Amino acid sequence: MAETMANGQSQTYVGTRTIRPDGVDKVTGRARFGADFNLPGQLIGRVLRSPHPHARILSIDTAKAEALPGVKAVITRDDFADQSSEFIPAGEMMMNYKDVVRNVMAREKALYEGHAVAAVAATSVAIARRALKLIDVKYEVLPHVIDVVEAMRPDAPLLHDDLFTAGVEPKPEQPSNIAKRVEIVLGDVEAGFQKADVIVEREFKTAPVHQGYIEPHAALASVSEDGATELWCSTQGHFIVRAHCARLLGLDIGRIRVTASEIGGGFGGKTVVYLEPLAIALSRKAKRPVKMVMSREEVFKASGPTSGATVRVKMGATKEGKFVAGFAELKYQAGAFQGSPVQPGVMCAYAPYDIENVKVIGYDVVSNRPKVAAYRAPGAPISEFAVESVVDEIAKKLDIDPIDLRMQNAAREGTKAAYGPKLGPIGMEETLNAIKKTEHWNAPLRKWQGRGVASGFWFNIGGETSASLTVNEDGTVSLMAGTPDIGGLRASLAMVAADELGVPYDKVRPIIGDTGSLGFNFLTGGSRSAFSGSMAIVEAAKQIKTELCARACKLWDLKPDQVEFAGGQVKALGAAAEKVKPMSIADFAKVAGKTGGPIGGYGRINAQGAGPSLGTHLVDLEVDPETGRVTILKYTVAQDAGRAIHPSYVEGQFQGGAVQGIGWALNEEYIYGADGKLQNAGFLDYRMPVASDVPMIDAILVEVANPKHPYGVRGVGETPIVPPLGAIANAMEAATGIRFTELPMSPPKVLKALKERGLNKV
Amino acid sequence: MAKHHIETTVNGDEIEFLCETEETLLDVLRDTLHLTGSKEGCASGDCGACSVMLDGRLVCSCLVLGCEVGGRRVETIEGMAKGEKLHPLQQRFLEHAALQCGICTPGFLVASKALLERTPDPTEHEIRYWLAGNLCRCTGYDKIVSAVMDAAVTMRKG
Amino acid sequence: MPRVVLVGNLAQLTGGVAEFELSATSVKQLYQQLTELHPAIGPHLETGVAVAIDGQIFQDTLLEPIGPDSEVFLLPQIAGGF
Amino acid sequence: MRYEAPESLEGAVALLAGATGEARVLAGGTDLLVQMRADIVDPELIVDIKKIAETRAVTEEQGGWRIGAAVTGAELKEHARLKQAWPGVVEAANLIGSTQVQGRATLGGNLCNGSPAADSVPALIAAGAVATLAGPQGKRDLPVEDVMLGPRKLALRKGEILVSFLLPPRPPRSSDAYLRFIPRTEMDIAVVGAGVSVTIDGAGTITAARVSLGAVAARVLLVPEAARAIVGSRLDAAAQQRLETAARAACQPIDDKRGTTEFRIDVAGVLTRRAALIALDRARAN
Repeated sequence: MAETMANGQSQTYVGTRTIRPDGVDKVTGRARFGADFNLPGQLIGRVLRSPHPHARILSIDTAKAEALPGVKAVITRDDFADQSSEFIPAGEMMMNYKDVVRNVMAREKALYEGHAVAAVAATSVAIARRALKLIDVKYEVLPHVIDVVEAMRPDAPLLHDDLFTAGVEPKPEQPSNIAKRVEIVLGDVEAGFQKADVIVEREFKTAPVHQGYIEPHAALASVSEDGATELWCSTQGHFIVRAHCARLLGLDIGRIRVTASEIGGGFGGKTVVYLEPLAIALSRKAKRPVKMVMSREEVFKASGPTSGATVRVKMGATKEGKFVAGFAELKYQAGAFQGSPVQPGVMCAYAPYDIENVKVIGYDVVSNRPKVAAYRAPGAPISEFAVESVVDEIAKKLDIDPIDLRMQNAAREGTKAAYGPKLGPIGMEETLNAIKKTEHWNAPLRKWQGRGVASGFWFNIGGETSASLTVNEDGTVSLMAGTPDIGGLRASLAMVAADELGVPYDKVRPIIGDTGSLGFNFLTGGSRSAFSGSMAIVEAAKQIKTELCARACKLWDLKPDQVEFAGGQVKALGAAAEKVKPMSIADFAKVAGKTGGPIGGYGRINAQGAGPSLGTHLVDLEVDPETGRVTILKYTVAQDAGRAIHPSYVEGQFQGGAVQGIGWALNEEYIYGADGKLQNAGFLDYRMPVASDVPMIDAILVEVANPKHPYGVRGVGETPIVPPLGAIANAMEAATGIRFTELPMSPPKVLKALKERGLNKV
Repeated sequence: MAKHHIETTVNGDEIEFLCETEETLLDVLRDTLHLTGSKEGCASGDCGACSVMLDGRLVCSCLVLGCEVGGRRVETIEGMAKGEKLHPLQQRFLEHAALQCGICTPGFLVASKALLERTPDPTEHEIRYWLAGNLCRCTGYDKIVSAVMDAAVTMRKG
Repeated sequence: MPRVVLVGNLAQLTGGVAEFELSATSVKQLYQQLTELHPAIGPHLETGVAVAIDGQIFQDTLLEPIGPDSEVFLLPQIAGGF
Repeated sequence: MRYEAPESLEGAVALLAGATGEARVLAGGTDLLVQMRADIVDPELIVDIKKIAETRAVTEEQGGWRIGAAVTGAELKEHARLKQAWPGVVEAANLIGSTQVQGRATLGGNLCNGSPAADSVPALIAAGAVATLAGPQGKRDLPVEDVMLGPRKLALRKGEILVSFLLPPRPPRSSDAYLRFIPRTEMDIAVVGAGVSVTIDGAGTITAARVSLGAVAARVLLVPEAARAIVGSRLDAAAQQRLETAARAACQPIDDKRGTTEFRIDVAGVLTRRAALIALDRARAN
């Protein structure tokens, strides 16, 4: 299995399918997730939430709740200092804390059903529930607005009277629900359309969908009398949680120690704070540990889904199939506060393609819904769904095979990306070729069955990362990383460390350190944790190797250029090689004290050079023309992983992303009543795919090495959710002849479309 | 009113506990008995993360009251491995990378074990429908189904 | 001299000018020179742009060198989801 | 909140009749516990009926079958002879929830939850099942279609509990089927449910039929017009058309998160036809 890569490192483990080091704990129930941790004397915290989608909070009377025996603390807006409206850096992210403080606890107004209004800490769940009922909140109910297009109207109910559209000149005189206008322009899009032989223009609509992690948000805080704060929570970034809580509660960052529990899924939704500052505020008041866990209903109503959107796309191509112009206008729901992922949506819309003339405009629009949070490739699935649908339509119009059309226009190394700069090596063509070579591509189809293909792009990011390697007395290695491990990170990092140091994989024990144990780490997001973490581990290993070589020189009386580290040993070179016996890491461990003390390395980097990952998905489905029900028959994913450290977990990312995309395309949606209340805040009616809804998902690993990473790694986690929406819409068109432009393509919508065309017969 | 005093068997051990009427078996397992391997994903029987066996029947422990289990036999994920030896399903889940975040894994394992005990040679279709009450958001189910099929082969060989 | 392109809304802060030729040899110098020309862009450069130098995106850097023939794009920062 | 688990019917009836506040019967608990958790109900008394022998048995009676109200879906599925006689009833019971829910959910609970979308109820009504109730005044029988009056509204009197169902004897050349529509393959509440039971003569002509529809009105419907549309036919294309039309005409559905009015009406026709064809196939094989 051993092979040698360009960096000269012998690779025994990278590229193999090892057993994950945290695996046994997870199959035996021993692993501790957010809600699995308890402290002596802990109280139970519960949140009172607004029943109204939009209401002014006239008063909050907590006296009766506070008087209830067993209630130890009650908090409201009064327990949080207001924050000014400015975007300031918070652990690598730009946050407007005026909004953050209002989202964790409503101030002047409740802006969505489920918005936190007060919280209690009590000695039991039952008492906490009773206490919530004793809090008297007087509301002045205001008109609400849910839909993005309606929210943009001048006469729409206004959420924030100080919100003026940014990104337009001159600055608007009236506030509105449009927080921001963004655009990118490349070339001259009007001139491009002049050259087009065929132009397709369509409007699309997508529903907001939730990340749907199975583990609800959970936090346990303990604040001592001197203000030292400990927090245990389920998060994608405990350093980010620390930064937010410090700011919201006026604490020094160094006073807060956050430990990330095992995390039961995040997909972007656990990058922000909800319960964490409340638990700390309650604990600070009660002087006892406070544990808070959201119910599933709270997760749906009060944590962030991703945007629903309205998207208009217009594309032009020559009759030979060359794309000459692409225009798009994206209107994304932000929820109650600004900050939808419209910016990346704008940048990704045409990113898989080499097009000279592109103009994409985006609007970030607030409405009376929960504030959106990141969800896997934030913004990209929506805009690329629209573009991939139009690409498919152009292929039909020009009678060109849809893969050939994509191939002809594919972005390649050196292509000026639709968002500006030139691209490095990317695997768009490779994934198209891989799909075309599958048996799936040529398998026969029957009536009412259809096949669709679509591609997808996501940037991936690097960012600040700290990780350490410590060689223990017996030569085993302790690895500490600072980004929560959601899908197998510890396995990947241990494999890299084992290969770098030449020690057996099972002698490397990886853990995720708390915020007091390592320098700053940006969160697990942007498909960065394996990419950046492995770079930090390579750096830490380099320090160890350098140190061991230096110690060897002293032990052997040799010069630095007379020793080298290779294959897990320090060896003398040339004539000296015959005189001294090579020393392994374990050998050095035995004499660590005598040779200078503990051996370790500490990688502290701002990882750059994340390469985009391109993917192409192929799907077969069948439509029941009498009921509109859609069955996914066959599914293949091909994606560029750069280099797969652990192929199984990379495949798992592809498969999981594809199935999330299937849910988004077919059945998942936030359904609101006319009263502005969410009607399906549970797993029964928020219909995520179950095991019997999907087939096996074939995963093809394409590896176009990322030259900026020592092992060629690219981020892989997000791209897989981008192509499914378009691929499924394109397959629906193939099966029915109908171009579906509205997600989800749920049975009532599909049957209605079939019926309108008289097609609802077997 | 006074709490119920319940005597029951959990993973073969005779256990006594006190509970309020409204406490579910899941509450009792997690909060009173500190068996936190059973997870609460929804508290409404829609995700399967709290799956346990009750008198040999697969149930959601969030849909059973604690006071119902007096004199009965409860089996949870914590009882699945025997000593140092993992159950073949646990072993295959690890080998097939059938878990990512791992929150749904205990529920899937308990449910899969119940399946293989009554259907030693299930088809992919049978596995998918049997496990339809267990939600997984990470894996897309592919590797879970493969792991169960592979474990079935191992278990048939004894 | 390196060519510098502002992507998206940043050009609104430079009177609509989206392309520059500047003598900067690092990102820090580039920000200084741009801010001298167009003071309105200064705060935005400090608080949240990504820099693409010859195709490689840096989310957050001041010290990265810029070559004499480099093509530099200033982009909105990219948020991540997973 | 009190919890009682009496071992006799009389004990259960006495507890319920004597309750001062809200009292609830606990069978499988798959609806009750969810409603308690969501603060929809807050009973003062819970009476667990699973220790009462009559509610837990499946027995042959007068050529038909008596099924205890607290028998679970999983237990019904394992009952080979019942499944042979009333496949539609058993398959309907087995559509209620996941495998886990099957281990708990009961026929009696499914009916007494009072949901028009209950899966087993259309199948029971199509089968001509009769519910046996026990109360302070003794026992009485009620056709299943008369037990539920509207959403969460039952014909049960104070102190009364549902003890069991009696499925009539199966004549030769007869069978039943139940189909429901959900957007996913599992784990959904029926958007439409259709139960059909048919009997044919030696020539294959339908001599008797019962059709029932769920989730298309405030209660589960027995639709005699739909049955009449196919009696005397061999379910040829014209009869199928008549059946669809009659089924659709009976629907008075609501528009909600699970489906539009128009969708429910359309699909009710389709499912009734499909269920009838399956029942007919099964009857031919009997």
